[in-house]
Amino acid sequence: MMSNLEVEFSSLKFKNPVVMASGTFGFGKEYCEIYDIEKLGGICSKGLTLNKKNGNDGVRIHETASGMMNSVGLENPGIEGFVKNELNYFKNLDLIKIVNIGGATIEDYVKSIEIISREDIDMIELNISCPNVKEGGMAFGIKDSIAREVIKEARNATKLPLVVKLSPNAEDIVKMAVVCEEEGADGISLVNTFKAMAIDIRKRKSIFKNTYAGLSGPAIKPIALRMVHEVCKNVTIPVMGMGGIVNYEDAIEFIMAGATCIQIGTANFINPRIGLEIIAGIEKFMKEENVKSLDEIRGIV
Amino acid sequence: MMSNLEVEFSSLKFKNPVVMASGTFGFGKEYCEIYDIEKLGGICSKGLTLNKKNGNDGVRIHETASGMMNSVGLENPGIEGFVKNELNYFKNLDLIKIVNIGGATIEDYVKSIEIISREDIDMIELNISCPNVKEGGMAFGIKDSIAREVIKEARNATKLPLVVKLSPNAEDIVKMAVVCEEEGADGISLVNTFKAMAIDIRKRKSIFKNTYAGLSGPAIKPIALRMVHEVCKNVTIPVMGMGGIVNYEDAIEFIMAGATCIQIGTANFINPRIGLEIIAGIEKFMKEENVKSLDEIRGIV
Amino acid sequence: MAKVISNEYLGENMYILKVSGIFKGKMGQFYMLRAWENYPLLSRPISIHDIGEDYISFLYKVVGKGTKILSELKPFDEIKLEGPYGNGFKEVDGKIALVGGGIGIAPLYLAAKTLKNVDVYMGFRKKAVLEDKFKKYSNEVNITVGRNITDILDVNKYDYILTCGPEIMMKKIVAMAKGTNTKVYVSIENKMACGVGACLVCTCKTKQGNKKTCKDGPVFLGEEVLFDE
Amino acid sequence: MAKVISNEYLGENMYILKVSGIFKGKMGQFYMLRAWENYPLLSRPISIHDIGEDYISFLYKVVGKGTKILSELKPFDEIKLEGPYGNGFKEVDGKIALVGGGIGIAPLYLAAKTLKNVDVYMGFRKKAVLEDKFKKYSNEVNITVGRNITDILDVNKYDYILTCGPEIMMKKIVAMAKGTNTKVYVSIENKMACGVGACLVCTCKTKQGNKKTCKDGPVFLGEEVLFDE
Ligand SMILES: Cc1cc2nc3c(=O)[nH]c(=O)nc-3n(C[C@H](O)[C@H](O)[C@H](O)COP(=O)(O)OP(=O)(O)OC[C@H]3O[C@@H](n4cnc5c(N)ncnc54)[C@H](O)[C@@H]3O)c2cc1C
Ligand SMILES: Cc1cc2nc3c(=O)[nH]c(=O)nc-3n(C[C@H](O)[C@H](O)[C@H](O)COP(=O)(O)OP(=O)(O)OC[C@H]3O[C@@H](n4cnc5c(N)ncnc54)[C@H](O)[C@@H]3O)c2cc1C
Ligand SMILES: Cc1cc2nc3c(=O)[nH]c(=O)nc-3n(C[C@H](O)[C@H](O)[C@H](O)COP(=O)(O)O)c2cc1C
Ligand SMILES: Cc1cc2nc3c(=O)[nH]c(=O)nc-3n(C[C@H](O)[C@H](O)[C@H](O)COP(=O)(O)O)c2cc1C
Ligand code: FES
Ligand code: FES
Repeated sequence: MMSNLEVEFSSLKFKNPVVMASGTFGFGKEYCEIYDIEKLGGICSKGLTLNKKNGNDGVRIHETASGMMNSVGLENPGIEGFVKNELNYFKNLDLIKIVNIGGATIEDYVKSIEIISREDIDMIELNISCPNVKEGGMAFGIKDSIAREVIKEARNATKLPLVVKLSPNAEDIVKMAVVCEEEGADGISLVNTFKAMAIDIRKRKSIFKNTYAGLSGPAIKPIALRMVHEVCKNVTIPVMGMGGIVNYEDAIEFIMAGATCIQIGTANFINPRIGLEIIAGIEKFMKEENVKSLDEIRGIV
Repeated sequence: MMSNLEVEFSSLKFKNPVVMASGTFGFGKEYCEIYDIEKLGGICSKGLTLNKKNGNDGVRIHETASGMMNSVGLENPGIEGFVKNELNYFKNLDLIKIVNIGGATIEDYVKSIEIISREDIDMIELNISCPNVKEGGMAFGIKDSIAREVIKEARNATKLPLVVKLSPNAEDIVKMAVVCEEEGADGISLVNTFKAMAIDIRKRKSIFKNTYAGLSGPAIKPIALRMVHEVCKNVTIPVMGMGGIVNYEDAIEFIMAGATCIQIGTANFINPRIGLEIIAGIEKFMKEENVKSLDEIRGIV
Repeated sequence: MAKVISNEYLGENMYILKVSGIFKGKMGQFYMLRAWENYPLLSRPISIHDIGEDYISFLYKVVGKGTKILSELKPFDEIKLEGPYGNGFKEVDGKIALVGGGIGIAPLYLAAKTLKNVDVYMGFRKKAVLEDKFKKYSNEVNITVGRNITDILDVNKYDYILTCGPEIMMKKIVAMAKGTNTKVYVSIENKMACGVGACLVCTCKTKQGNKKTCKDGPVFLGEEVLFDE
Repeated sequence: MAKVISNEYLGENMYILKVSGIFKGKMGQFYMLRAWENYPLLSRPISIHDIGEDYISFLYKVVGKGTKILSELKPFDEIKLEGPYGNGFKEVDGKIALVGGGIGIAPLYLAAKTLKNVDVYMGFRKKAVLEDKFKKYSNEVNITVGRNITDILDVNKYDYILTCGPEIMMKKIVAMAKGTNTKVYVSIENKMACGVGACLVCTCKTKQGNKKTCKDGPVFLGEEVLFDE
């Protein structure tokens, strides 16, 4: 029975808890050529900003021990570009459709959210890891006082379910989550990538033009899982957990730590069909362990 | 010429920048049976507390993707036990001898430091990742205001060179480093292990009795390197960089990020002779790249 | 999961890996190869070197961890292939030169086989490989060893040049063809993650804006590409 | 770096790996094995199964990543061995039983060879292995399949029992020997990192306080060990 994989996240019903993470799955189209992506619980779009962005110059990817660093720099067609060229396909997918929104100022965030809220999508994921231009580049995702402002405004700007995506670079991840709950977010997703560095010792230069880049993949899983666990113990709104999930065992760990949905990012690059395999694995685990609904094991640890 | 590997760290001269990290090398005795450890630049003792500690119950180690988690819980013979049974061997080693001190209260730290300062060792490494009992278990290593107190007292308690070892779980690692400098520390070492989690999904329990444990090894290297880089750009006192170094290339990355010495922890478990291999590798690199002294490349990125 | 038929060493750190199975793909397209579990993390993009009814083959050079593991494969070992990805070379018509530098010759063999009657130019550092193999499908095979292949190439002789190799070589050829009627197609090598156009890490800058090397490429019209510096 | 001589499959996921070279070591000691670069991170502790002038051998069971890689080793492949580590079994004298459960029989073969005139007890889940090999160096070999080996062991018949296997089995034997004159030595399996006594992750709790399984053990006097729960 597929049905026992269903989960409720705020007002939304997911077929299963498996959601594809922002920035690793485009707008779904590419993977659609490889398998039936409507079997998934949901997908998060590539991060969109108010205006089109060309992203970062120089190397954009570097492999590390069980991880990868990326410095895509939010290349995206902009909200309008998305609505014009991508939305038609995206909105007709039979799964939960989440649009990930980035921005450098509160005004940008609010405008983006207003535009996208008119469209036929299911949820907004607010990525607060982007730099806050006003505060001199300090990311919204670091200090909870700064995050509070943007969450408040975002909340006011939409009636759609709103999930705030936390950065693991936050000074206090639990405090940050509590702020999200206080400001009326419908859920939280975490973690985004870790600020990291790699140096080309022969060239005596950072691998990345921006000096630092974001680390993802199995390497970060133990830290991400801890953060998800801490957050889940301290808020009542539902959580989407992610960070280094590559198999169903990892997914179950996040669910036992308290996550309602799990997101898969980097693992898509290891195996484009990983989403299906993880869904099948969760189902198998539930049968073996006689778990009728994920509610039975969610947050059990 | 071995001589060009020499580095000055505060008032101390290291034969070479390679130091064995606390908790991964005991007090040196065990590895001495395997190779001539006096070829190393220095060693940090296992973390010592005022009183003997038996450490944590349950599983103490868990392997992760390119990393390991440990929950040793500072098992150690106590300062007095160390002085009585280990010091005689330790102090006669011909390399820089660093004693790592942990504690749960400022009083414990200060007493430990006073006792060890009477002995013939070269430097103290103050591990501030331990829980602060007074503040309800919040680690000294998280908030800079709390760290400041313990560093101030520790500084007053000894004339020995004092290095403060930072936790990567600090809310603001740069601020923390600046506080160390302001309070008169002679140097900084970073990073300690990352707070992390693993779950046994069949038992539906955390692998570790203490729920969380410390992540080390290659998995964390990109984040550790970023933190070392950020810190080195913001203080003038010397830095010992560590976190996932497993080969000379990694070591050079940390030096180019600004570290004066580098520490090797988990890599000792991959290859007990790793210290020598990294020293040889650094020497080879310097020859190939025509680097006469590490001063030429330190902090070049 | 597919099975290795053979993995032949050619010298100069180059190997030809032959894999058994029915595969799709045309000249200039590539597969993501993976002959390991989770380490290294990413799969490796390798061009189709040759393809037949019941096999596909890859010509690769050992440069790091992934290609090292490939080089240790033995007959009957398993390997995962995802693809074919990318646009591949256009089926052009006219006087055609294929120009490869080093391991850049990899995709040109299937191009020669497909297009026929081509002139082949191959530049090597130390030792030439596969000369005879290429002869079978081409009018002439010109080789330089230790010298730039561009030294012996007269772009004006051709309507089309399809090239793959070091960026500096391809850039040079594009420059040489500037102002002539010769159209140059270059096959770009960039690090990849997804291989399918979803992650945007493989950007190739062009006059038309950012393109995805994996999806819009790896073959681009040379004059469109904004090479580094 | 040492070279593999052979890697023989015994059934029940068990293999004997023979490695060429001049090695030290006595019964009950172990080596840290590594036949991979950096993944998985840690080396794996495996007891000496047998040792001769120009070889050493290990009996192991495939349970996860590391032992899986070991099982894929072929003759002439390279492997790194660090050791011998640990204290090993004491050279006791008198009536001796060696009791192994499952893969716990691994270190007992060298013990039989060293001590001679021992009685061997081996318990297996589904299928017995190495019965004949053990017979060569023992008075009798007693085997259970699918049943607890402790069911057929009379501890009172022996001055010494050396045992290795599931903790529950060793605990039972220690309990059976309580109040008798029989001394039981148990070989403890704990996860290890350094293997040399430096990192304190392999703690075995004993009446004398924390001991390091790798350095003070893996062999302990049974009555000293504080088993879990
Ligand atoms: C579309 C495409 C087709 C290719 N076709 C072939 C082919 O037919 N034969 C062949 O031998 N190689 C080909 N390559 C290059 C090949 O993908 C890389 O050599 C390989 O990924 C290196 O992996 P590694 O693990 O051995 O090296 P690593 O250990 O990852 O790195 C070793 C060195 O190679 C560089 N490198 C790593 N990945 C790439 C990459 N994707 N592109 C360029 N440089 C890289 C690194 O920067 C480093 O300097 C192709 C690349 C692309 C993008
Ligand atoms: C002193 C000593 C001697 C040993 N001698 C032998 C021997 O002769 N033959 C043999 O087959 N095995 C022996 N073992 C056990 C062997 O070390 C483990 O089976 C092996 O490390 C598992 O590695 P893996 O990568 O295959 O499994 P993993 O993928 O790491 O884990 C698979 C399962 O094995 C468990 N496990 C992992 N490491 C250990 C460990 N060190 N001890 C116990 N359980 C573990 C894990 O918890 C997990 O349940 C010995 C262990 C010790 C401590
Ligand atoms: C190439 C790449 C691009 C990403 N782009 C975005 C993005 O646009 N918005 C966002 O919120 N997260 C982005 N992320 C972060 C992922 O959604 C995810 O949070 C992170 O990678 C951790 O999960 P993983 O370890 O499963 O990949 C990106 C990650 C990668 C690897
Ligand atoms: C088993 C183990 C025990 C450790 N014990 C201590 C300790 O007592 N005091 C301390 O300051 N750091 C301790 N550490 C942290 C290391 O010194 C080092 O900071 C950390 O492991 C990161 O470096 P690495 O990735 O090279 O191991 C320990 C680490 C490990 C793996
Ligand atoms: S590799 Fe992902 S877009 Fe090209
Ligand atoms: S494994 Fe390190 S002390 Fe035993």
